[in-house]
Amino acid sequence: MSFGTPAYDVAHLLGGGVLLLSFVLLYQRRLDAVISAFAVQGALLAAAAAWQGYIQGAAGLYVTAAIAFVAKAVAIPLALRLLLGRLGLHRTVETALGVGASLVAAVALVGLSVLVILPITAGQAQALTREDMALALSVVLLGMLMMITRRNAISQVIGLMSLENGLILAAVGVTGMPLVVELSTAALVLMVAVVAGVVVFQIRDRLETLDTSLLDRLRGG
Amino acid sequence: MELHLPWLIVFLPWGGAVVLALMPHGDGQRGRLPAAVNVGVAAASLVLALVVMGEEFGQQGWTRTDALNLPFVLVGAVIGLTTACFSFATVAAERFDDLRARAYHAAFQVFMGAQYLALLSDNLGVMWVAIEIATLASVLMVAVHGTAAAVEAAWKFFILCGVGIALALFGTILLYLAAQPVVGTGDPGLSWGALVAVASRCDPGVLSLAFVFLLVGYGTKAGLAPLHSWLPDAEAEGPLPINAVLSGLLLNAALFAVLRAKAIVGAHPGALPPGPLLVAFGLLSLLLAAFALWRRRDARRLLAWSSIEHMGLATFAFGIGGPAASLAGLLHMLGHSLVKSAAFFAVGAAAHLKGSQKIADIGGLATSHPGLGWALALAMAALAGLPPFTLFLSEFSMVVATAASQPWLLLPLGLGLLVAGGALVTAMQRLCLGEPTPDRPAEGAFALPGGLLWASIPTWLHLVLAALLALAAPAGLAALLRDGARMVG
Amino acid sequence: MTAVMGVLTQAIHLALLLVAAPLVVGVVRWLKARMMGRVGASPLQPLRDFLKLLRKRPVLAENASWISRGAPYVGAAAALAAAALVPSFAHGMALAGLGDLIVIAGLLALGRVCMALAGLDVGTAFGGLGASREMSFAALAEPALLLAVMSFAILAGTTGLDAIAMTFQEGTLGLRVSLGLALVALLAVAVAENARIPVDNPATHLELTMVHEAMILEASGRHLALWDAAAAMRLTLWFALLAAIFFPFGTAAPGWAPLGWVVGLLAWIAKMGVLCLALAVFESAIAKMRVFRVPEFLGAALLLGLLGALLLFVSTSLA
Amino acid sequence: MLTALSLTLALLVVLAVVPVLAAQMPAGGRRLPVGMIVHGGALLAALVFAACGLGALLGGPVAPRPLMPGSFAPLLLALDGLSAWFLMLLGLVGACSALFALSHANQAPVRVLAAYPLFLAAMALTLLAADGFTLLLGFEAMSLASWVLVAADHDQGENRSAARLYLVFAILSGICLVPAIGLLAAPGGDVSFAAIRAMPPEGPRAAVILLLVMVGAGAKAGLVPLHAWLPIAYPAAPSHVTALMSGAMTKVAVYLLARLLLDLCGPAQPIWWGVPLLVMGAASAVIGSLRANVEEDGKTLLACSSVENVGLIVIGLGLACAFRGADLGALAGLAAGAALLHILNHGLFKTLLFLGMGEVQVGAASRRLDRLGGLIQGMPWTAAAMLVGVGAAASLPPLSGFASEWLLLQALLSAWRVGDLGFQVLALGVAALAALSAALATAAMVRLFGLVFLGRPRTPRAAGAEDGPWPARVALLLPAGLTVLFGLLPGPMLALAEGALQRLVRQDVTERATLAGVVVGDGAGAYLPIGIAALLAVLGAGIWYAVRRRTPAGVARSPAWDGGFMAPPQHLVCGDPVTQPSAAGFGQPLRQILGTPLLAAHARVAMPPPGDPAPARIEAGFADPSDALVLAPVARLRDAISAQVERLRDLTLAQCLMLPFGTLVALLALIAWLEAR
Repeated sequence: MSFGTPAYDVAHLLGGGVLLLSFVLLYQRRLDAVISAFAVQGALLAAAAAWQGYIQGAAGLYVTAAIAFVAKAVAIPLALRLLLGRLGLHRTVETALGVGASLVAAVALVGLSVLVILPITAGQAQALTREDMALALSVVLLGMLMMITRRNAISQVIGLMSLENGLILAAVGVTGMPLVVELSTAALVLMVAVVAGVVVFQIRDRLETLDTSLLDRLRGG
Repeated sequence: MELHLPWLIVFLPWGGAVVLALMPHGDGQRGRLPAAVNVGVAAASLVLALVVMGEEFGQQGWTRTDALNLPFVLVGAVIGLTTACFSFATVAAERFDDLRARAYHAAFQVFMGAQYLALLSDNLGVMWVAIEIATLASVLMVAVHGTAAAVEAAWKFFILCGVGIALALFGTILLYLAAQPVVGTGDPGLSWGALVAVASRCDPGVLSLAFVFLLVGYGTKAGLAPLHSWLPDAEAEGPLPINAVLSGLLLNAALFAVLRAKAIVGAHPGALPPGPLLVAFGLLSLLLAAFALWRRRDARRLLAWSSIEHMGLATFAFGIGGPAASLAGLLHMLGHSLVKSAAFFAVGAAAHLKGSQKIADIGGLATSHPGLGWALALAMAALAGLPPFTLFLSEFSMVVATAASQPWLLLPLGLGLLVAGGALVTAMQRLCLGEPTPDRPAEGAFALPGGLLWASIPTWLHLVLAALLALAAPAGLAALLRDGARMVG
Repeated sequence: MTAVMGVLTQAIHLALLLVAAPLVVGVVRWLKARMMGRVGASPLQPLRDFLKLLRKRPVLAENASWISRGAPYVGAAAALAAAALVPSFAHGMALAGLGDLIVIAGLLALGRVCMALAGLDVGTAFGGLGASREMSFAALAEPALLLAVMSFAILAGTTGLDAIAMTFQEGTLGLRVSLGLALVALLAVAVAENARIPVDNPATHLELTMVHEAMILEASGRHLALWDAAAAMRLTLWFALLAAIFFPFGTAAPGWAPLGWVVGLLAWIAKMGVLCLALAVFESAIAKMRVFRVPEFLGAALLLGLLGALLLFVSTSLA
Repeated sequence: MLTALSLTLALLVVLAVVPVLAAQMPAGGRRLPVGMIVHGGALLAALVFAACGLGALLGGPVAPRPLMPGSFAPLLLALDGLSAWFLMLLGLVGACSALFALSHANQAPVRVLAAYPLFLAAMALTLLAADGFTLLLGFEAMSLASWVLVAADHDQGENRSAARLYLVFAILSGICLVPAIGLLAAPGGDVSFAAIRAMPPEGPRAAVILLLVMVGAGAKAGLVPLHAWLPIAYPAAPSHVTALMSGAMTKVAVYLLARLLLDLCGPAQPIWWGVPLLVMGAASAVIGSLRANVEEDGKTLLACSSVENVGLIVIGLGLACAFRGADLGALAGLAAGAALLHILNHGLFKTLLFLGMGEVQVGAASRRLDRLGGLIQGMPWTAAAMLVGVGAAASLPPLSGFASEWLLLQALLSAWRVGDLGFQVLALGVAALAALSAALATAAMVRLFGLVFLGRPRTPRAAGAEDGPWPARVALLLPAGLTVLFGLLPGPMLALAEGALQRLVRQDVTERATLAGVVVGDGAGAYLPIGIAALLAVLGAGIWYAVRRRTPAGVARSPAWDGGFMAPPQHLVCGDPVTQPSAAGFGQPLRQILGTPLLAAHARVAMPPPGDPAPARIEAGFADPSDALVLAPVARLRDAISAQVERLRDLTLAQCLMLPFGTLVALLALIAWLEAR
């Protein structure tokens, strides 16, 4: 599998799409748009997993793809929208860092991940894997960047889940990775728990807004 | 998946968790039954751990028993049992409603099972899953009171450890990527035993990258500075008994994962040497915590910062490397678990008695409750590195090993130890000596026959164990830990 | 034979001391009086005082303890013991082996402590004041003394007084700046130790300036007699010490030497006379200084001693 | 012998558990004579220590043997000459302390009863250790146990701060000594003394070890400028413990200095190794003895005197180092012998003094000099024993203190033989300071005895004081007797220290130590205390006989003359206390002369207005330089850094996330950079 073959091209395309949507996530200011972009990223991730399942002939990856699609592209975005509606939040996200600056930082991070991954995987036979890992690392770093630059709890959760999309992208991209299904399920459980945590804690009505700066009152002694 | 003996240690608590989640938790007297079941399950786990100690070591499917993990399993089981006993005596004072009580007990046993699994797993993926489950269970325990502060602490814990755990998964994938060309696809690519064996033939670059992710990922969970932000908040909230397992077991499990990674990466001479990184993280944690300790006003936060300090010390020892320093690191982890949980028992009991966990509100404990107060004083002296406890032995050995290989590192190490020791004994004197502050006991705390003995006996037991481990460890256990140290490298 | 001669020399020396001690005090007083244009009491007056005091029953304060009664004896014994170790007319006394300069200083300290304790025993203001000042001045005098001893020890290779005196008598060392400095230091120490002007005035009972007298204000009868005798013995001892080290001429060699003894005796009497005169002239010419000038005085002595030893190091390292 | 000693250690540990268990028992346990059991056992153990020490000194060293074979640290125990010398001292001091405690401390709280035998055991373990780990295990356990004892009366704030400072300094000691052991250790990490001796350190490594040991052991020994804790911690502990701390514990610290610097670092160290020891020793001697003249609490005064004496001992060790470096073996033996002898002598007379002060505290309910006075009437035994101790501490012949100081001064007078001009000048200064401190100590001891035992009682409690029961009297008379005995027999004691000297300087002293006394050099000086004592006795008896023959017997009693002062009013039974010399007043000349430059002393006389019959009062104070120059800046620096670190607490969640993110990016950049290279 090398450059120019359809297998590679499609995988590359899907991985690139996931990364692109990370940029979109960083760029978006409005919460509902962020949720939509996240849903699309989930769908693309599912497609990437399915395609990898097809070219590697690994049936387990289809399960991963299905889980990713159902949870990331449908269920979680829906739940978040529902939450958004119930709380009647103002839909704009306050950012700690300007969008322009975030995007510049994001490009730098992608550059870093390429600089890191490509030389050290030089021994790896498969160009696709190397490419995939670079993309996955970029998605991971951008997810973290998003968590840092956003003040809002929901966008932080989305950042974390987008980060986790990067992980699944990496896991499915490595040939013959065992336990992918289990790992992705476990990761999913974590995410669901996070979301559930947000929901529960919102319903408890402890806090007026989702601005996590209010969550920084715990200074302790 | 074949069910091996180690899995029993994991599934026994998990089964217990299911039972506890389903059991009705009434108020008052009836509420004691689940707590007693909790103790029973913990005791059974200890018995099982002893049985496993007697079995032949080796890999069994996804699990393995070896010289490295069995001491941790054993100490974990002991601390699990003492914590369950302490919880038995104090759970009434936590004033849980039925749902929260179920959640608390179930989460405790889920946590215990998960940390056993994290220690016993051979498969790095399984280990990751186990640590994640342990994280979720501990988050639940931290948040179980549902107060604003608890939720906030749990949220911070969640987010920071969520990121950490994600990075650790990335590192695990990278490890597989490195091993895959050598061992082929499938399970062996994630098996620690297989990876250690072939590490020298793997791609060093990928191994280095994997180690960075594993270190930052699991290091977050182990509370290494600068990844430690969640730890003091999480320790300060939640029911009092859980501190013992959070500090004593969760941090160990995470650092243990780092050790497994170090053993793999360290086996390849061309990979990024893990030593300097660990030394840097260790010293940073030590120094940061040492100075932060001087500003503490909350007893639980104080002990949490001290956990950061001690995890830093253990990490430093592993970073120095070699059999002597690694043995020191292992002993430090074990000793820290025992002593820190002892200190948390005493502080927890004091917080119940005085109705506050502020240092200023807990004064003169040695006068008002001598058994408890002097145990706390000794435990904190032990944390400050005074003999005859394990931490003294481990700090001595790590300093000697450092002097042999990197003498100039003695300067920051000594500075950190001095500053931290000074802060700990200062706080210890405030807590234990002087005029006692008035008691404002929480209703239901230590209402059982025996009263405070439920807290002081576990505390003293841990102290005695820590002293015996240092000075009179049976030759078998000593040999086991020496083997373990050689595995870490 | 030498042992017998040693014992004999020692016995003569002791007898000599017992005769000389009251005379030295008396002569100094008489000389001072003459210089001030007074007739002055006979030089034998101290001896008469001593005998008179002995005949009086001591009066002790009600709360005085056995310290008041025992200290005079110990103090006098210490002074006499120290004096017995300082050679006078001949070398090779039986106790010369005991006569280490540091030991002599220790015996002097023992006498001083006895007197200070006696001064404190009744709990009067003056006794405490005197004891406090005495001990403080001694604290400064002692290092000066030790530094002087160091110079001697380096030059003579020993701290044994008899051996030092013998070495210096041989005259092979020549004149040394260090010795001159040590002499000045030792003189200052001697003045302080013996409570003479300018450190203390042995003739005054003026409260604000007393040191030595303040401590024995409560003593009377035989106790006072013993204190006075000890003071006289100490003065004699210091004269003999200075004579033995700095004017070692004429002292008889060890062993049986009747002629040498006579010469030594005459020489010693001459030396003592000169020293008495020198002290009388000095005391007549100078006023007592304020109490808190004394540290400066003794500090200067200390520095001179230091300088002397230092110069010695330089000269030994150059040699 | 090691078996007996191990069993004794075990006995002490068991004794520590007894009071704890007895306290748990309901009424039945309260009736147990716990104090008797603990102190009786401690007495027994101390006697075993003394006997074993003496046995090993006479019978030769005992080879190392592991106490815990198979565990992580084998705990090697051995008994060579050096250990035995200190063990004998520990036994003697411990026996006196236990005897005193049998009379006075049986009702002590559980914490004191439990910590006391552990303290004893830890000191013995330190002395018996034959490897670095056991050495420090014992040393730090000793610190921890004695911390409990210092904190015994922790309801008083000043005791708490004393205990805290004490423990912090103990940690400092540990943190300096553990790396020192680490640097000493043989390449394989073997810390046994035999392995270290086989491969002594050299060059800069040895210099670092010197520095670390000086700070580590010096902090425990109370060497200036690390002595801040000592004058406040000693008075905080019960008297029998203070005696043990001053008599034995500071010596254990000196043992570490001697063991690590002179024995384990090997004889091939340069001359300048002695310099830091000399400087710190001289500074301690002067500061300690000067402070002893201005302190107004009896135990604090004695604590300061301990600083002085440890300083003198360290001067001896420093000289031994320097002489050894200059290949002057005989002189090195002289200096080390002086140090060893002073260790023993000071240990005993200081024990005596602290126990006597404890007796005073029991009898007169105060330790403040200004609240005592005239105790010689009510406490004749104590006063007599204390007089011996005071005499020895004031280094008066023929008591023990003088013997060892004489040796030390002889060594100092010979220091010029080292040849290096710089060292000669230093030794000259040190000699002057040593003499100064000896004289200052004399003044301090006169002040102590005079104000406490002589004069009139200053409070009614002091007027009613009485001697303690017999065991306590024996506890005072035993060290007093030994002080006299060792004073008379420095020669045989030095010969007994042969084994220790062999370890320290590989030198013999036998030919110079005779039954009659000590001779240094080739007749360069001799001290024959028996002769001096006999001379004093004969002359004293002669004078007594001569005087008594000519004078009327007995004395007449009358009110004190007191320069004609008016008699005190009737209602003041003890006389007017303010007309007696006060503690501040007695120390005033020295405070003004030396205290002003060295201790930043200040004094102000508060004069009442004319016509007011109130007495004038002197208000005096001083500040130890170590507080202003060492402790305060360190505390300020620590607080400044903590304040910076504390700013991390104000981070928001996003900023907290930034930390791992930044770490990760930095590490990735590192990897990228490494790959690119």
